[in-house]
Amino acid sequence: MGVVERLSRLDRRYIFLAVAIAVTLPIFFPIGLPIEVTAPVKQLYDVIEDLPERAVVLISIDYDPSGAPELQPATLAILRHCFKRNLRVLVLGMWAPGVPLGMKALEEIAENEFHRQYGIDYVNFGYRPGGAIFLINLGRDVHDVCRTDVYGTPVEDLPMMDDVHSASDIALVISMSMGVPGSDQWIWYYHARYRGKLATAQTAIGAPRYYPYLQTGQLIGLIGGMKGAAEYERLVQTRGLATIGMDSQSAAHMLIIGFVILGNFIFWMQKRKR
Amino acid sequence: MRLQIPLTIILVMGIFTLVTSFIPAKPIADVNQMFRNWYIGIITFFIFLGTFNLARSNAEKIKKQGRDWQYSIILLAFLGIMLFFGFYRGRASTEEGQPFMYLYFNVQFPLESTMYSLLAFFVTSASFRAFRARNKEALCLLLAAVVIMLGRVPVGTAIWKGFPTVTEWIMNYPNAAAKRGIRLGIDLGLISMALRMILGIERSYMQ
Amino acid sequence: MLMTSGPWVWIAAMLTLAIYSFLYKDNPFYKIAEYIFVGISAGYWAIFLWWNYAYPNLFEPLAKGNYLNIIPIGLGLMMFTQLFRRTAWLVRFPLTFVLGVSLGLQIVAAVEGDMVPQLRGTFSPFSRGVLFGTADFWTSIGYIVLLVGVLSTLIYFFFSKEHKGFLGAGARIGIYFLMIAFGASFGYTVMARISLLFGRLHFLFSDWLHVIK
Amino acid sequence: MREPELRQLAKPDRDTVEVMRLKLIIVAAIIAVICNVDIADASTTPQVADSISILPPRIISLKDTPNDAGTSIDIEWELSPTESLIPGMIIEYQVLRAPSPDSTFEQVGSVPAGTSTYTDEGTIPNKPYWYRVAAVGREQQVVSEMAGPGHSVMQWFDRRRIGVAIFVALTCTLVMVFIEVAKRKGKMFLRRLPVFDAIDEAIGRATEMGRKVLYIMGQMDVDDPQTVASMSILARVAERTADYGTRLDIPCVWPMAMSMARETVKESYLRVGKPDEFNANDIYYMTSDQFGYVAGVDGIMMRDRPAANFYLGSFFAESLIFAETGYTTGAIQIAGTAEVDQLPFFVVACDYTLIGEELYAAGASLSGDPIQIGSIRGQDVAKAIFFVYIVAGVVLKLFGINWLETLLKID
Repeated sequence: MGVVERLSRLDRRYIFLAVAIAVTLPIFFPIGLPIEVTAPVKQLYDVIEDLPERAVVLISIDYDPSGAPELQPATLAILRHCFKRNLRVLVLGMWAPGVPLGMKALEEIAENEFHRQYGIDYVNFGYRPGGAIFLINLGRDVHDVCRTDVYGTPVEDLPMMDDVHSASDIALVISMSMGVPGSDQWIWYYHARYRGKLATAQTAIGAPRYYPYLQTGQLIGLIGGMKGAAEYERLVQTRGLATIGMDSQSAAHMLIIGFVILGNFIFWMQKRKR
Repeated sequence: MRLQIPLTIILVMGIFTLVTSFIPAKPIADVNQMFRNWYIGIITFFIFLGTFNLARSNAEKIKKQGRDWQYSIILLAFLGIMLFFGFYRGRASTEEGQPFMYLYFNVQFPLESTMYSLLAFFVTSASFRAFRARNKEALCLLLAAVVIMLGRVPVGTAIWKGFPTVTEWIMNYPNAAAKRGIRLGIDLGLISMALRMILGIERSYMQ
Repeated sequence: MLMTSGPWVWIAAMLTLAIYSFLYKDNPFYKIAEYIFVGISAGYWAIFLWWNYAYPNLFEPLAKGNYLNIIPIGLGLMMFTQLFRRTAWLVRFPLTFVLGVSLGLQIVAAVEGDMVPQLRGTFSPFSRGVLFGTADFWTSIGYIVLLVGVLSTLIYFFFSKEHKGFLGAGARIGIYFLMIAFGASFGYTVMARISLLFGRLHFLFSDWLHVIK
Repeated sequence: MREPELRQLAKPDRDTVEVMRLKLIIVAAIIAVICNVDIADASTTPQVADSISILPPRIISLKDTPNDAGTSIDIEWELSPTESLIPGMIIEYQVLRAPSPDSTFEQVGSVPAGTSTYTDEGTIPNKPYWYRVAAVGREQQVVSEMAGPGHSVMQWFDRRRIGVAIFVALTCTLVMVFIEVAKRKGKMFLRRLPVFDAIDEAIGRATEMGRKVLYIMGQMDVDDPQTVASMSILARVAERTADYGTRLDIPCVWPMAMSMARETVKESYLRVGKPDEFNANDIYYMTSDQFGYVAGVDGIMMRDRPAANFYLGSFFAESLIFAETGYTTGAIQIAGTAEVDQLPFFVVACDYTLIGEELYAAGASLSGDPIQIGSIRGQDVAKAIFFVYIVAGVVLKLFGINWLETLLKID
């Protein structure tokens, strides 16, 4: 049996194995392909760069574990940037299953990497139900809708919240969003009422829909999918999950293209034989 | 009676919903909203009936010791566990930190996302065997797929800076055009089928 | 924390591996995972719908004195008549109610959400500038391609005449557009699929095995 | 963000800007004298500015919100002159409402400074309301003159959606007309789709190999027209399997769809004269969870190795999982769906695919029922009208005539 013949009967399990290897290898042996930073990501980075020290950034965790591969790296990169710039961070979320993800991110960056103090440098209010209504009330009176944090501590006992009362005390909102409630609500019910700077991170599927909001200025930045997160990681000069993930993506995409070429080569050889 | 009343219900409800979607006046809008709420409510019973059917068919399988009946015990056990932890503290049983959510996060979620991620493997095997330039049409399919793939990842940009731009153009124009044509056809097919059902011409769905 | 404590991670990891073992071949581990999945998901959806739809929309208002809700609850319970041969026809009542509302809505949604905006989007970008060169070259070409594509795909879906002559030529072009679109969509979704696999593999290597940070 | 500002300054009414700036300086100077602070600070610190009083806004109009249920009133006002004199002094406007001129006014809503309209969405149709608008600063607020009465009125037709109404009426009428024509004229011509031969071939092969046929009718219940379309194809498939004596396996996602499939298949077996060979247990409920169902069906494919797989109806992410698993088991695969996002996977991985509308047409064509064929003819005429509409729209637009486009506008 010739090589072509044998290849044409290639057991699919070898293909599966190749995919697993292509995605796994870059996790251990990074390729480090250059990642071009796109304008919407750079815009958000610049805004955070220009914020005065100790300004308050609100990060809204509006996703669940199924959005985590794409959105968690962006959350980590943004947190890293905020603490590097010595900003204060307020975390909350409109998706109940997202709470553990927010806690995990803060533990990793604020506690272990930057050793910031809870209650002074950052707070976490966990899941906040109510969607649009919650956002309307949040802009008016933060303390009223965030009475206790995720651990049950009353807001009065969190020194950081002493000078955070309404939308005007929050310098920037970033909605990490994969659906409803999420960025749409932040745009329509928070930004439309209280203005202030708003940015979003989206899954790759959701991102294209938000470009018009960038043009109108309702959003000051947009991070789209794993690629956008990788761009942000590059800006804050870390090799995070998304950067590794993009290597995996490149490898897997090239593998598929390789298989397409191989398939056509076999097809062409067989046709010539006949 | 067994046929006339149901046919009347579907006709009246169908026409009413269709026509009143253009009437914003409050009394009509309120009735519409009420019907929509009822609709959602009734639909949930479809699932309850399904769950009941599932339990019954697996119980029968165990009783008759049909093929793989041992696995049915596992199925019933997990169904039972989920129902128990979903109800045992009333509405609070689905809050964070409750066993119901632990089961969701650590059993259902990994199963679901792993099943979903199988697609990464199948996308590759399908590309290998099916993307072959048998004729001009197949060549179009193949080339479009390869160009778009290159336009999405850094390695593509490393090969040629223009790939992302070309990707965007293909997605915005030829791709959008064909999808639009398909959609227009589908809309018509849907409208005509829905209309036949409302008018009682198509009644194969009735048992 | 919900997602990192010991035994739970092991359970999640084992289930993940059990599903992947199917790629090698069907085996008892996959089968166990499969039956757990069917059982647990059926339970999850029943509970989810009960606490999020049926209870707040039907039963709670009823308890508060909205007696009209007896109608949908009654219709819903009629679903269960399907289980008995003699009463099975009663299912037609809830079924036709649901179908009537849903089909009526679907007709309007198809026209309003799809047909009208799609038709409009096809010719709305056209202006003299597009054809006579004041707009960006590739954008102009794009709009013309869009127009030709929509028209030829429409012809492809023409069933009452054989595809010969004008219709034949139109349908041929339509097929090329369909193929480009299918190829493009296929290529576009690869990334999201790989992301999912990357997510699972990362879970295995980091949360479970701790071989990477 | 910088661009619009520049444009504003370049506007012809530059004079007003200059005058305003002058006023601003004067006011700032007065404040500076009163409060004894530095002039440079005065115009930018609202706390200081609060010591002079805010000028009230003025309500211009109260109008019924058009095309709604009759439960809202649009309020428009002139901004308080203070806003342009001392930017930042006014924080927001509150809209106050009362059911009569002499009862107390209660707040119904608020908007940030710089906004001059508000829609009060809580009115009762045809009831009179009186309004005031308050300009609110950090420490003081000033209320406008009362305006009223305003009424909200119910509308019986949403005029913005006239285009939608026309197209609904048009398509429905066409379908109904051609159903009538078909009833009178009998059978009409319908192009033969290649998939028909494929169906026979697939079932024939399953019979030869002594394996069963697997039929999947998608993820949705009977309220999705695709599922009903799938039924008419199932009727034909079941006739064939009954003919050949091949087993037909149908795992279902929904109990209603399951009983519908049972009924359809039973009738088909009856039609070809083999009612005894019908086995209701081959058509069964599996689960309503998407991937739970996928896991189950994949298991069936690997264990029973059906020789022909049909995927007709609405499919989502599972499309490619089915098609690839089916391919490994060596089955002939025939697919069809109107879910646009899933078509690429079926087209790539299956032997035959019904694309979008073809799914609906195939059922009609296979049944040979003149009514169904008539409605397909109606759809075709609608498509021809769309074709002409688009071409005419483009041509007219080039001459600057836009009404074909305006008709389709929905806001």
